[in-house]
Amino acid sequence: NTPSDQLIIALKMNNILSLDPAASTGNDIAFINANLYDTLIELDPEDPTIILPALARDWEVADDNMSISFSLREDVSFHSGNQLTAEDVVWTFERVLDLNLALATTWKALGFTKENISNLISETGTHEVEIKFPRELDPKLVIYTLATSPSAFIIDKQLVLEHEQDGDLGHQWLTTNSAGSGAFSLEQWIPQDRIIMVKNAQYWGETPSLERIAMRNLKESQTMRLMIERGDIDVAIGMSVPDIRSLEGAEGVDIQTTQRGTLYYVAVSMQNDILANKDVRRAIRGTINYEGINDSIMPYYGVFHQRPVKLGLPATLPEPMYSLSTDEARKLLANAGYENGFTTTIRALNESPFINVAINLQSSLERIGINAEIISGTGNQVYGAMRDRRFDIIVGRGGGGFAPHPDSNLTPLLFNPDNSDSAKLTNFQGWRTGYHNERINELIMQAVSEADSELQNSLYAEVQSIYDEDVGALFPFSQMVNTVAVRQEVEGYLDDPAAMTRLRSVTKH
Amino acid sequence: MDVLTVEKLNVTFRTDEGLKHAVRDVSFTLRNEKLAIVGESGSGKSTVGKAILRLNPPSTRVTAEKLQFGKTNLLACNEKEIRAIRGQHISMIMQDPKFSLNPVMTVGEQISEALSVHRNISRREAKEAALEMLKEVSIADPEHVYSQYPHEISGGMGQRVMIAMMVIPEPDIIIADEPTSALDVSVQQDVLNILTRLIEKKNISLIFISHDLNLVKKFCDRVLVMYGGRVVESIKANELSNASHPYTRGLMESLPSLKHRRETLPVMTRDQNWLTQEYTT
Amino acid sequence: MIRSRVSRVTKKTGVILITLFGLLTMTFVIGRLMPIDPVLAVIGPDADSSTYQQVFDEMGLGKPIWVQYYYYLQDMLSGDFGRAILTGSPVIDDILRVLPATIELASIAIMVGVGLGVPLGVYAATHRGRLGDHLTRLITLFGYSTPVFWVGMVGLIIFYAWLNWAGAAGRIGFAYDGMFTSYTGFYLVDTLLSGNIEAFVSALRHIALPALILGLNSVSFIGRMTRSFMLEQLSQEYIKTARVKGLSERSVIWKHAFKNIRVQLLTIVALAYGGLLEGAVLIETVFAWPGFGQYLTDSLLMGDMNAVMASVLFIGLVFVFLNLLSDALYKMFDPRTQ
Amino acid sequence: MISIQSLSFDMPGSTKSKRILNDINISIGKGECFGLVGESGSGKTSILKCLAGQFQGWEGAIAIQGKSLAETSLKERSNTMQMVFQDPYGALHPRHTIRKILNEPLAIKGLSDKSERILKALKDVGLDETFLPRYPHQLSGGQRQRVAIARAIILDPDIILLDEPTSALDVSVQAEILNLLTSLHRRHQLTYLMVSHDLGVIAHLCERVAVMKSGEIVEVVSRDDLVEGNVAHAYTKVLLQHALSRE
Amino acid sequence: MKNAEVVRNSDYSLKARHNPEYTRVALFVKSFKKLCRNPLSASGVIIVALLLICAIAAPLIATHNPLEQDLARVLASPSLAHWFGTDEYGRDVFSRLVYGSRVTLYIIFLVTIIVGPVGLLVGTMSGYFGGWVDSVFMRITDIFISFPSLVLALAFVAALGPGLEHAVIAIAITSWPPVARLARAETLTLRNSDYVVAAQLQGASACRVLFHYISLMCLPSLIVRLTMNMATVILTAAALGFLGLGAQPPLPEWGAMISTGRSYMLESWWLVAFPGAAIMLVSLAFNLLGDGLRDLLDPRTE
Ligand SMILES: Nc1ncnc2c1ncn2[C@@H]1O[C@H](COP(=O)(O)OP(=O)(O)OP(=O)(O)O)[C@@H](O)[C@H]1O
Ligand SMILES: Nc1ncnc2c1ncn2[C@@H]1O[C@H](COP(=O)(O)OP(=O)(O)OP(=O)(O)O)[C@@H](O)[C@H]1O
Ligand SMILES: [Mg+2]
Ligand SMILES: [Mg+2]
Repeated sequence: NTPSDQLIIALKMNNILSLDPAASTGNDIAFINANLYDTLIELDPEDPTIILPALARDWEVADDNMSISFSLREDVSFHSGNQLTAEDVVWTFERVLDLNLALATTWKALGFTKENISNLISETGTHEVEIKFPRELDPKLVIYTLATSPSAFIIDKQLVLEHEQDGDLGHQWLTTNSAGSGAFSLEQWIPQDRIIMVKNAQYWGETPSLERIAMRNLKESQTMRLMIERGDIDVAIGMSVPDIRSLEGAEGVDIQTTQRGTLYYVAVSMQNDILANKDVRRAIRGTINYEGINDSIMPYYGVFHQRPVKLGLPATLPEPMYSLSTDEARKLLANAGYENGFTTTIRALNESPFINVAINLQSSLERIGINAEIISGTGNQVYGAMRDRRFDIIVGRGGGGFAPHPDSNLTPLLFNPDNSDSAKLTNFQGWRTGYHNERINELIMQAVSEADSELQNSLYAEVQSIYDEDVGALFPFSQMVNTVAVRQEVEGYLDDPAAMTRLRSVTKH
Repeated sequence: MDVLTVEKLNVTFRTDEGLKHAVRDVSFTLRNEKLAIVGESGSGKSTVGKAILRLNPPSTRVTAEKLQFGKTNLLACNEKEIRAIRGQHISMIMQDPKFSLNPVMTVGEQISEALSVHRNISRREAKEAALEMLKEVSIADPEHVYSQYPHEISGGMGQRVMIAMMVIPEPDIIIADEPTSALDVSVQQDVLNILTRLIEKKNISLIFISHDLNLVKKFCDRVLVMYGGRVVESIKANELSNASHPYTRGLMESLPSLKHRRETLPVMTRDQNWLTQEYTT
Repeated sequence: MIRSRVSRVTKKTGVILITLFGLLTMTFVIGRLMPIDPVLAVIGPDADSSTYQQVFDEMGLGKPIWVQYYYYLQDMLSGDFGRAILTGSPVIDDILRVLPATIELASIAIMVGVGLGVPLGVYAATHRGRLGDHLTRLITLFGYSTPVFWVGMVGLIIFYAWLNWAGAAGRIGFAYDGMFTSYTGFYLVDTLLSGNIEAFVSALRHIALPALILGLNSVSFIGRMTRSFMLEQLSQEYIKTARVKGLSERSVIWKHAFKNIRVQLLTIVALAYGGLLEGAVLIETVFAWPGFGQYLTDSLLMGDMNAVMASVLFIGLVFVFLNLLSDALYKMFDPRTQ
Repeated sequence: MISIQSLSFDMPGSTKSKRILNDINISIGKGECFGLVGESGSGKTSILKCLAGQFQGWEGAIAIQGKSLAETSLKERSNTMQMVFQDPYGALHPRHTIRKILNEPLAIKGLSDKSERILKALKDVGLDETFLPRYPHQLSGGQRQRVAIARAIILDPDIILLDEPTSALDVSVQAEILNLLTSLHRRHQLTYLMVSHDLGVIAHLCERVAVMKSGEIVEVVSRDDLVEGNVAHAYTKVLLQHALSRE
Repeated sequence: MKNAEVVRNSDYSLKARHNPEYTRVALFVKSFKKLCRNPLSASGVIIVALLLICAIAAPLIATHNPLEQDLARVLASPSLAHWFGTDEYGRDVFSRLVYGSRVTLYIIFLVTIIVGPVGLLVGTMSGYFGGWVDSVFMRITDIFISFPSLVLALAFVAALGPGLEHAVIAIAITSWPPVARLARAETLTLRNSDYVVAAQLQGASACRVLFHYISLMCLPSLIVRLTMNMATVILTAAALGFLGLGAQPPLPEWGAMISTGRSYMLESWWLVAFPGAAIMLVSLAFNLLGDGLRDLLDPRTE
């Protein structure tokens, strides 16, 4: 149905606002940029703990664990024809911190700053780059960041600077254009409508077999489903569960489900006096209908998981299996002085599965006498309220988890070095919920600078058990999976756990 | 010669309150004359006129023992036949010209249309005829008026245009429904003069509907006095002053008079029987 | 005479300017009232507070409200509508880009609306109270009472999924995206000009269903209005006069009555058309039609106030223009106003 | 009672203003019945409207009972002057009962003994209390005009302005109303200023009559002169001639 | 011309001259009968009556608790146990529809009591006073009219946060201007009517004239307009619900039911078919009713 040299992908483009690697958050852009740009190193999509060379042919961690040096391939040229050199790499990372846009956050969490970046990253040859650490760090963390952060795409310095306006380091221009070396180059981007990429015949790796990739904005899951059934599209991303379920077993369509490290959670605000009560939290945590939610709402969105560290890592502890009977929960509430329950609000994104979980949570809470009103809204409204610490209960998703490392969950979810309102550590969900535990902070800091895996894992285990004991403010109930429907004619489409799905090896027949 | 014979004409309207018997057993014959229909408001004068041309709304029931125009039985006509009669043989001067002329067509167009719809003539000829007709009804500058829109002409002119429009196909009968009620006295007189001249010249029979007894007395030959849908008296116009029916007399007497001023005017008391009893002179 | 016309024109212009000014102010107020944080829209939910502050300052949100208002007015008056967050490009470019899609849709819809609505309305009016009238009224009311998004969804299932007559989403089959030159932005025209018949057929299949559904909606509106205008005219005395002349029913209706409602009709058609520009939001959502309605809704929900303000201003202008147009039409067609 | 001196009025129009009254001079004594006739659009109603305060911005001087009109408020004016309109169907609020219609002026003035006054006024115009709960659409035209007259006299005004009070009525009903007006005039010592286009009606009721043509008074004649044909102006002659020829 | 019309149609027979006294009730009954004589208006009346009954007697009519989830019986197709099937939480669709009629009526009611008085007040005042009052009010109305209505509603809902009351306010804000225009037009024709002039001559204050005379006369056409408006209100509320900005879960608002149901539409048609049909039917009914009322007040018989 679709031409055999074109791959046609339908997805929601709501969140695709800017293609600039330094500014663009969100999985969808990572997906697009992964095909337009290259990173220094890549993770094997089938086993993310395997690190593969990309632009960097080779790399070496210094003995003191305080720096890494990379040697780059010499045969790489950008789409513009410019050679890719160490200068581009250095500039790319300096740029991220100079611009200080959304993606600088990742680097700042590791200790890199606008001020120190030029000392820490340097070209040691035309194709040699060295990255020094700002403090003691587990080198794996840096490596994983280089492989999974959407800010780690190497940009064509010369081309971008040609389009610089008012010292914006080409930000304006890169918002709608690309300057990469990836397997495909950007042919047309009509925001909120379509993105068309064409094959980069000069690609340094294996030349892609697809001539053209067309992505189209499609918000209605039903339409996606009808179209993929009929073969009018090859890949459908972001379909809703009923549609995926109906496609399961349908002729001609495969369903791919990949675990992502992000967690679905119910979070309560410690700013709220009632919810700050540990017994109340314990009652709520035990009342969430984990099984029901995971069985009936979460399939294709997530898999059962209750720990703040994602599944499959050596550090992850076994599931605690929270559950309380109604009586126990009521008793806990009575202990806390709320035998008659209380009224509160639940915020949730107005889309599946958030709103569905919220509705279910609402009816569970009602059973123990908590009367919750649902306030649904757009991401901006829901997470905006959370950033301002203006919420009671939220059903959300977060906690990075791109890298196969416990820290990629724990820092975003639990770390909270300063709980004062004025600190405005809005990037940490720990601060947003107002959950503050000195010991957990210490352990996280310590683990990050610990290169020894064994020791590191035991620190992470301690974090998890303290968190369990202390009934932290954020209750994960599910770990995200990404589900994609792919036509059977498409071969080699491999969804990436860090959302960097590369289409260069996709073929159609 | 009898031009139009009406026998036992009955018109019933279907209204929300039920059936309304607006015209009851009206009979008259029209010769080559000026026949007036008078009566107070709502007595059914216009309804009679419209019934002859079958202009009443579709929900109306019109029955008659006879409704004969020349050789044609008007009751038995189908839509097409009645259209052939309308305008060409019987036409009707509608009440207020302000509302009876199409506001977005020029006066001239509307007049020539009345002609061209029945005759197979060119636009030029129709226009010529219309101009001629405008001159006939004493309009000073026909060329100019021809291309004017109804809102641009005065009421008196409108009335004349209306007359022109209805006379131009040279019908056998004209029904004039209160053609002068909206005009002031001097214009009224003009219009009546024109009408008289035209019908005499073209040998037209006239049914003149009015509620103004004084006017009718002067202008017409014969008068039908209607009350409650019935003809209560049929009388020669010049004998109106000695009419016999109490209703007709009541109408005549309650008019204030310039010459003979009375302190109190006689007030008529209506008699239920007028509606049912046959009154014979 | 001339002077009075001049003064009328100045008065009219004044009124328009005041209206536009009010529109601008209202958009601004709504923009400030909205709890949607435009900064978050730019930086995403996970950025830290220094990034937030930086962008917040760049957007000038820290200044006092009246200063913001002043700059805002200044920008608007100098025609600088800024960049949309949603797309990263100047709002003007965006509007010019999404507009053809909506105009194409709305135009076909209005053609359907007029083509069916006017005859239906006239028919109903001339058969008032009879079965035909009741039926047409019922049908048009149905069109008026059904939620378009619902019809859209049902239509999609029937005509795309089952029958495969219509295209599913978007303006054209995905495979044709970018495969022909864009001269006008109207796909039906562009594909033909490019000589790409296959693409043309695809575009036609895609526009058919949404245009038809929107069209049926305007059939209802136009039909109802036509009926009521027509009834008004048919009860006028001059209609009787026309009948007295012996005119056929057809001339009475079309030559006399219809001529009188032309202007009113044109006005409501123009308004219906203007309404379609903004009112297609729901149908555009269902059919993934990348048009103006979607753009506006998306930017609104995104807190992208630059885009919203400019779009609203644009729609305001369209309405003002339509207003002027209908005034002009009255002048042209109605001798009473000359 | 009423004195109007060099009254002129321009109707402010959208394009240009139009002079509809030009240098009008009338003076009416107490208890007098004064008539205004003239062709349609000659400005008869406009004079009444100036008096009633509906038209503002006229030039000249109007005095009522010696008091300048420009200095009296509408509310004060309502004590001395009331108006009866041409159209009995439009002059009564269709959704008010007769009781409410007659009660309103009393309520506005805050008067007591309302029901007595209402009954008295009704009796004056020859109606009884069974009419009180009715709505105007349940009355005949003549009865409505009676209610309108009752409303005008209920505040005991000295002056009543009558704008073609019978032209919308049948001749037979017209007679009833004219009789009523005559008897009220006699009983209450009212001053009438009455507009009509029917010379017969005017002559029946009024002692003096002013003839108007295109915004000007062409002449003022007494009833006797009128009946005898002692008129000077050509237009009056035409009017008279038509009126007489019909009788 | 108007009076001539009335004169001509004034009832003639002697019986009518004696004026049988109609009470308000009798008048109402008469008009109601007349309304019901037209089959279309009658069906409108019946559907609206059914809606009212549904709303009032919801607990008696509904077969289940509309909020009760039963994850074991999700998306069951229509059967004897669940007449209109169940939704994705196993809630009974029929019962939700029945209870949804309350929400719908609530929205209509609130919008109407906001829009009616506001429109009437603004319209009559600007029509009656004219001058700068008129200019100011009309400019404001113009602005609200040229502001795209769905955008306005969206903006307000976005500003206030989603929720039923906010949706109501948003809808009200978008729907008062036409009502005000109507009231103004009506007032302009009434302002110079004889009975208003008469009231002024009796010294009635502006307030009195506005409330006792003019508003009263604007009411019928206003009611017609508001009735027709109700259909639009239902559809706008549904549209807001569809865009996720209307009533919040678990409230069984019909538009929101469609909006959430549409993800399951292909397999579980009953999730959108029934609420869709309900919206359609009810807004159709209000339109028919409005049409009927208009015909009642505006008898152009030919
Ligand atoms: N279309 C109609 N439907 C119902 N009743 C009607 C209709 N037309 C006229 N009538 C009634 O028929 C009666 C006679 O009306 P008609 O118009 O013939 O009176 P008229 O004598 O011409 O009165 P006028 O002098 O006021 O013109 C009236 O009572 C009127 O109410
Ligand atoms: N509100 C108004 N706006 C514009 N012109 C008006 C207005 N009222 C009256 N006129 C004009 O003023 C002139 C005099 O009107 P007026 O009503 O006083 O006449 P009239 O003598 O009472 O006539 P009629 O016998 O027809 O009632 C007319 O030419 C009329 O067109
Ligand atoms: Mg008549
Ligand atoms: Mg007058």
